Amino acid sequence: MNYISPVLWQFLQHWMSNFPLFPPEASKIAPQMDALFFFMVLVSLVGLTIVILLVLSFSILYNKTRHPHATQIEGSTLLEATWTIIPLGLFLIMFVWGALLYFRVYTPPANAMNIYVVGKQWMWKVEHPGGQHEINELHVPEGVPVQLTLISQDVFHSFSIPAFRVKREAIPGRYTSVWFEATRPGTYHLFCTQYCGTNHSQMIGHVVVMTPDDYKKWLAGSTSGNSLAQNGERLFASLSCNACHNNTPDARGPNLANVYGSSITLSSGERVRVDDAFLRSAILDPSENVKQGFVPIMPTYQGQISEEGVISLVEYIKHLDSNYRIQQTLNTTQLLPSSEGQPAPSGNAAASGEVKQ
Amino acid sequence: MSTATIVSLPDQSTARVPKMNFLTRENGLLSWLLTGDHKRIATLYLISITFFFFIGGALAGLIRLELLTPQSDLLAMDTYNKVFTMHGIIMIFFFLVPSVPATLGNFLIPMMVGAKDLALPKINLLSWYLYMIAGVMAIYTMIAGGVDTGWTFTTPLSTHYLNTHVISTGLAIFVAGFSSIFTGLNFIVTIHKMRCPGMTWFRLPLFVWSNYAASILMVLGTPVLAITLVLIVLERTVGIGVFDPAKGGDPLLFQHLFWFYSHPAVYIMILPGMGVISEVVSTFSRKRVFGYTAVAFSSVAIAVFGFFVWAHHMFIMGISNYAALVFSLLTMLVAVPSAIKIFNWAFTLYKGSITFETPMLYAFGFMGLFTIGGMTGVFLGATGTDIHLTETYFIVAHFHFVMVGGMLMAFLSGIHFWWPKWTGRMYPEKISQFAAVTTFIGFNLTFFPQFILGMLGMPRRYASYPPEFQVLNVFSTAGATVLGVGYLLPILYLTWSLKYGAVAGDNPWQATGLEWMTQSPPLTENFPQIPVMDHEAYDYEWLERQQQQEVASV
Amino acid sequence: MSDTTITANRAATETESAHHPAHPSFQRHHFESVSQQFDATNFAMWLFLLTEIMFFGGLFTSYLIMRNWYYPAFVEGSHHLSIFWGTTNTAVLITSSFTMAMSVYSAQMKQKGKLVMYLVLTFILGLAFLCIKGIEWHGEWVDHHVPGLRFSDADFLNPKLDADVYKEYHDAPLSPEMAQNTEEYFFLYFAMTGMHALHMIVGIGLLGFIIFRARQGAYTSGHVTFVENFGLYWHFVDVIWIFLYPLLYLISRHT
Amino acid sequence: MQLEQPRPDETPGEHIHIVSPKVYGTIFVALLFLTAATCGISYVDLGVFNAVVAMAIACTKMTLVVLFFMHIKYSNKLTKLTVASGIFLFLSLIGMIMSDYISRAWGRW
Repeated sequence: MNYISPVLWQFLQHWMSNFPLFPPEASKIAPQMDALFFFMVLVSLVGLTIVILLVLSFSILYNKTRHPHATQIEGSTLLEATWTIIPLGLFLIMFVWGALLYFRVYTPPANAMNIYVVGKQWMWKVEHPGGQHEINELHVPEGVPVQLTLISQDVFHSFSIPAFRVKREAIPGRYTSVWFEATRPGTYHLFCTQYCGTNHSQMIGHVVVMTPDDYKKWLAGSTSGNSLAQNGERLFASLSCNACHNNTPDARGPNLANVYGSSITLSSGERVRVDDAFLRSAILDPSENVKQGFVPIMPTYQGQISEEGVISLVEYIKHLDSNYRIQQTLNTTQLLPSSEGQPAPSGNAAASGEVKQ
Repeated sequence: MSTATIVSLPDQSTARVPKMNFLTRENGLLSWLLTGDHKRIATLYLISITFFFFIGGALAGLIRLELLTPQSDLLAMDTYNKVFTMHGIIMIFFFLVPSVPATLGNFLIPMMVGAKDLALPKINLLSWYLYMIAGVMAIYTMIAGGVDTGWTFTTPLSTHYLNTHVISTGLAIFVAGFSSIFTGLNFIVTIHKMRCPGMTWFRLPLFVWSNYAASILMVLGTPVLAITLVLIVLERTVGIGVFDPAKGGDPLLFQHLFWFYSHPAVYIMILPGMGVISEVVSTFSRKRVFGYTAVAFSSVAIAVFGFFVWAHHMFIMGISNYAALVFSLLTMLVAVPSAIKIFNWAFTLYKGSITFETPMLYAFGFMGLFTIGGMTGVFLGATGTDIHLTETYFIVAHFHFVMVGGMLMAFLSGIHFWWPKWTGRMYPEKISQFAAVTTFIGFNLTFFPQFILGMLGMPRRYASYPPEFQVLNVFSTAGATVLGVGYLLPILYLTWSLKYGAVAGDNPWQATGLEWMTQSPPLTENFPQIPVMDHEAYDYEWLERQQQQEVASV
Repeated sequence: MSDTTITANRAATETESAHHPAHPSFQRHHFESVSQQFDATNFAMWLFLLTEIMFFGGLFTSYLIMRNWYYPAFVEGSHHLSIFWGTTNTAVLITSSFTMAMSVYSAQMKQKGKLVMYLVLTFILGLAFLCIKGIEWHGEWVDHHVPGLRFSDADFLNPKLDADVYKEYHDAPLSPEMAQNTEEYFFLYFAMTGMHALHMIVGIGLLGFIIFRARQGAYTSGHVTFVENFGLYWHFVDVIWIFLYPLLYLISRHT
Repeated sequence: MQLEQPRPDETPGEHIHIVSPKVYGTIFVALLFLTAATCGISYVDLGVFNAVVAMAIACTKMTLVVLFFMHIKYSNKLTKLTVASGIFLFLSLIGMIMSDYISRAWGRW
C-alpha cells in the first residue's frame, strides 16, 4: 500500500469496513418479516443458480467447437409443466406467507396504545394520548404494542420505520393505521418514503425505543400539561358541542358516552361501527352521518379544526365513559402505562379555543 | 471463450452494399419526413430514441453524482427532484416504451410476417410525429424550468402543491401515449391481416408474438393514462376536483387509474425485449426455441394477467386488505410466465451449437439480470414483504434490473443483432463484445448495492440520506460511471461502422427469419416478391438445405 | 387461422405485384388485394374504438365512484339538467346514426346522390346536436353550474331559488357538504359531455371532408372502406351518448 | 385511372354483408322507442331498480347499435372477439376498482 497515503488508507479502511448491510431487527414483526425475506432470497438464489448453471454448462458443453451440429429439439411438455408448477407453488407459498404478515402488520391488537401521527410538508407531528407533542421524533416504550393512527394534512406521506419493518401511507382525509411492538431499546430511523415535494428527503426523524422505566420518565418530563383527551374536552367546550351533545332528555344531538366501539344506525338506515374514522367524518361531514332519530342540524367543522384538533376531539369522545360535565377531569394516567407523571388538570379549561401545537 | 463463430461475411474484396435499398431509394430531407416506409420510420425512431436515451442517461448521471455524498450539495433539493422526475419521464415514455417496438418492431415486423409494409403506413408516420411533438414538449418543460412531481404524478401533490410545469409534461405524455397507441394498433393489424401465404400463427417468429402481446397492452392500457392526465391537467387549469380530497375527490382513484396503465406499461417495456432474446438465443445456438408454443403463449399470458395486477403498487396506500389479497395473488400468477420463458431460453442452448457473438453476450446478460429483476419483483408482489421494501431503493433496484438490465440489454442485443440487416455493415466484433461485458459489470455494480440500501430502508427520491448509507451509494455511483462507458461505446463504433464496417451480406448470422432472406439493407418494399413461408420458424435444417441448393446451383 | 383472409396466393406468384393494372386506384400499394385492405382498415378502426372505450372507461369509473359517494348531490344536480334538451339530443344523435348507416348502405349500393344526401343529413344532425349541447351549457353557465369557472351551490342549499326545477321536483335543501359535492357531479357532467362533444367535433370535421370526396364520387366506385370506418366511429360516439344520457340526465327523475 | 364499374354485387370484399335499409329502419325505430321508454321509466319510483332498468335499456340500445349499425352481427370472429375483449376490459377496470372501494368497508379497515 505504498501508493496510497497511510492516512487515506486508514480512512478508507475504516470507512469500508463500517457500513451496515442489514437493518436492525427492533420489533416483534421484524424477525417474522425477515424470515420470509430470507426465504425469498433463498428461492431467488436457488433459481438464479439453476439458470446460471444451465446457461454455463450448456455454453461449455455445446459450444460450436465442441458441438458443431445442433440437435433440433421441439420442447418437452414434462419440463414445461415442471417449471410452471414449481415456481407457481413457490410463489403461492410466498403469497400466503406474505398475506399473513400483511394482515398482522395492519391489524392492531385490541390492547395497543394509540399514538396519532399527522404528516404535513415536511414534518411528522406526533400526538401522544398523554398530551405530549413531538415533531420528527417518536418515543415508544419497549414491549408494548403501539398503534399509530396516521393522517396527512396535505399530500401523501409514508411513515416508515425500517428497523421495525413497518410502513404506512398517511393519506389526506382518511385515517390509516399500523402497529408494532418494539423489542430493542435504541434510536432508529424514521423516514417519509412517499415522495411529497421539495424537502421530501428532510422529512426524516428518529424513533426512540425506551425501556418502560425510561419511557415513564420521558412521559413525565415532556408533557404539555394536558392530555390529548383534555385538549379535546376543551375544544369540545369551546366549539359548544355540549350545547347539543349533552345527554339531557331533550338533547338535539346523540349522547356520546360509550359511543366509541359501538354500532349505530344512521338516518340512511345503514349500520356503522363507531371508530376513529367514523368520528372524524361525523365531525367534518356531519349531515352525512346523522344518527337515526336525530335532525341534521349540526354544522360542518370542515376547515375550522386542524387535524390535530380533530384528533383530540376523537380522543376525547373515545374515552367518554360517563356523563358530560364541562371541567370533567379525565384520569389521563390510565391511558399511560404508569400512573406517574400525572399532569395537573388545567384550571381554565374552557379558556383557550384551539389546541396548542 | 471459443473462437468459433457463425458469422459468414461475403468476400470483402468484391462485396458491395446493394446500391438500391430503402436508405438510398429517395434522397432529401422531405423524402424522410414524408416517408411511409416502415424501415425509414424505424430509422427516424432509432435516432430520436437514442437522443432521448442520452438525455435521460445524463440526468441519471446527475442523480448518481448527487448521491455520492449524503448531503444535498451538488444539486439543490428542488433541482434534484426535477432531475429524477425528468429522468423517469424521459426514460419511460420517450425511451423504454417505444424502444424495441418502435425501432426494431417497426423495422422487422412487416419483414418477419412477409409483408411490404405495416398495414397503416401513414398512421405509422403520424405516430413518429406525435412522438416528436411530445418530445419537444418534454424538452420545453425542461428548459422552461422542469417539473418535480416524480413520474408517478401523485395527487394531490401534482395538482395542488407544486408550481412547476405539470401541465406541459402531462400533455407531453398524453401525446406520447397516442404515439404508442398508434404503433401498437398498427402492429396488431399487421400481424393479423398482413401475413404472407403460409405464415400461420405458429410459424411467426417469437419476436412477433411478444410484440403482439405488448401491442395489446399499448392499445388497451394507454388511453386510461391519457384520460387520467387530462383530468390532472383540468384540475390544475380549471380547478375541478376528482382527485382532490379537499373538494370531495379521491386521490386513491388517481392511483388506481394511473397504475391501470403504468403497471401494464412495464410489460409493454419488457415483452418486446423478451422477443429479441428469443430470436438471438435461437440464432446463436442454431436451434429452434425450446418449447416454442409455451414461449408464445407465455407472452400472451403476461399481457392478459398484466392488466389485473396494478393495485400491487398501492398495498400500503390504504386500499382494502381484501383487494390487496386478490391483486397479490394475481401478481404471483403473472410472475410464472416469465419464469417459463427464462427456462425455455436456457434449454434452447441444450444440444445447440453455441457461439458467443455480441448479441448473444447481451442476451446472456439479460437472462441473468432479468432473473434477478423478476425474482425481486416477487418480493414486492407478496403483500408482507412489500410493506418493508416498497418505496425504498429496493424497488428502484428491482425495476432497474428489469428495465435496464432486462430491456436495455435486450434492446442493445437486438440493435447489434439486426444492425447488419439495417445498414448492410458489420460493427467491429471485439470492441462490441467488450462493450457488452462492460455494461454487464457496470450494471451490477450500480444496481446491486441498491438492493442492500433498500433492505436497509433508504427511501427512494431522497436528495440527502443518512451518512451510514454512503459507502453503498459510492459503489453505485462508481458502477454508473462504468455503465456510462458501456453505453457510449456502441454509439461510437456503430456510427463508425456505417462507413467503415465490413459489408455484411444478406444473412451474416445464418439466421432463419424472413427478414434475413432479403438483401441488407432491404428494398423499400422489403422483398422482390411476396415470400411464401414453407417451413417452420427457426428451421435451421431448412436453411442448410437451402444453402446447399444454392451452392449446387452455382 | 380461419379468421384472417389471406387472399394473396395469387399475388404471390406475380412478379410485379406492386402496381398491377388490375388493382383499383384506391388500393394502397402495400396491400395485396382490396379485400385485405378493407379487412385491415376495418380491424384497425375497431382497435381504435377499443382505445376509445378505455379512454371513456376512466371517466365512467370516476363517475361511478363519485355517484356512489355523493348520490343525493348527483340526484339534485341532474334535476338541474334539462330533460327536454337531453332527450331531444338523444333522438337527434340516434337519427344521425341512422342516416349514417344509410350512407354506408348508399355507398355500398354505389348511389352517389343518396350517399351525399345522407351524409349531409348526418352532418346537419351532428351540428344540431352540438348546438343543443351549446344551449344547455350556456344554461349551466347562466345558472352558475360550471365547476371551477363559475360555480355556486346556492341552488342546492336553497332549491327554491330555481323555481322551475323546484316546481317539478320539490328538492329538499342539501346539507352544505353535500351541496359542495354537486360540483363533483357537474365536473363529471362537463368532462363527459365535453369529451363526447370533442369527439363529435372531430367527427363533423371528418364528415365535411367525406362529403367533399363523396361529391367527387370517391366512395361510390366500390371503395366503401372509409365511409364504413367513419360510420363505426360515428356509431361509437352515439353509443357513448346512449350511456351518458341515463347516467347524467335520468339519475332520479321521480319524486 | 377509372376502371370498369364493378356492380354492387361484386363488391371487392365479397364477405361484406350489406344490411338492408329495412333492418336499419327497424333498429332506428326501436332505438327511439327505447329512448322514450328509458325517459318515461325514470319518472316512476322503482328504488334501486331505476338505475338497473336505465342501464339495462342503455345496454340493449348499445347492443342494437353495435350489432346492426356497426355490422357486428355480420362480422368475422376476430372483430367480434375484439369488441368482446374491449367490453370485458372496460368492465374489469370498473369492476376491480369498485371491488377495492366496496371491500374497504368490510372488517376493520
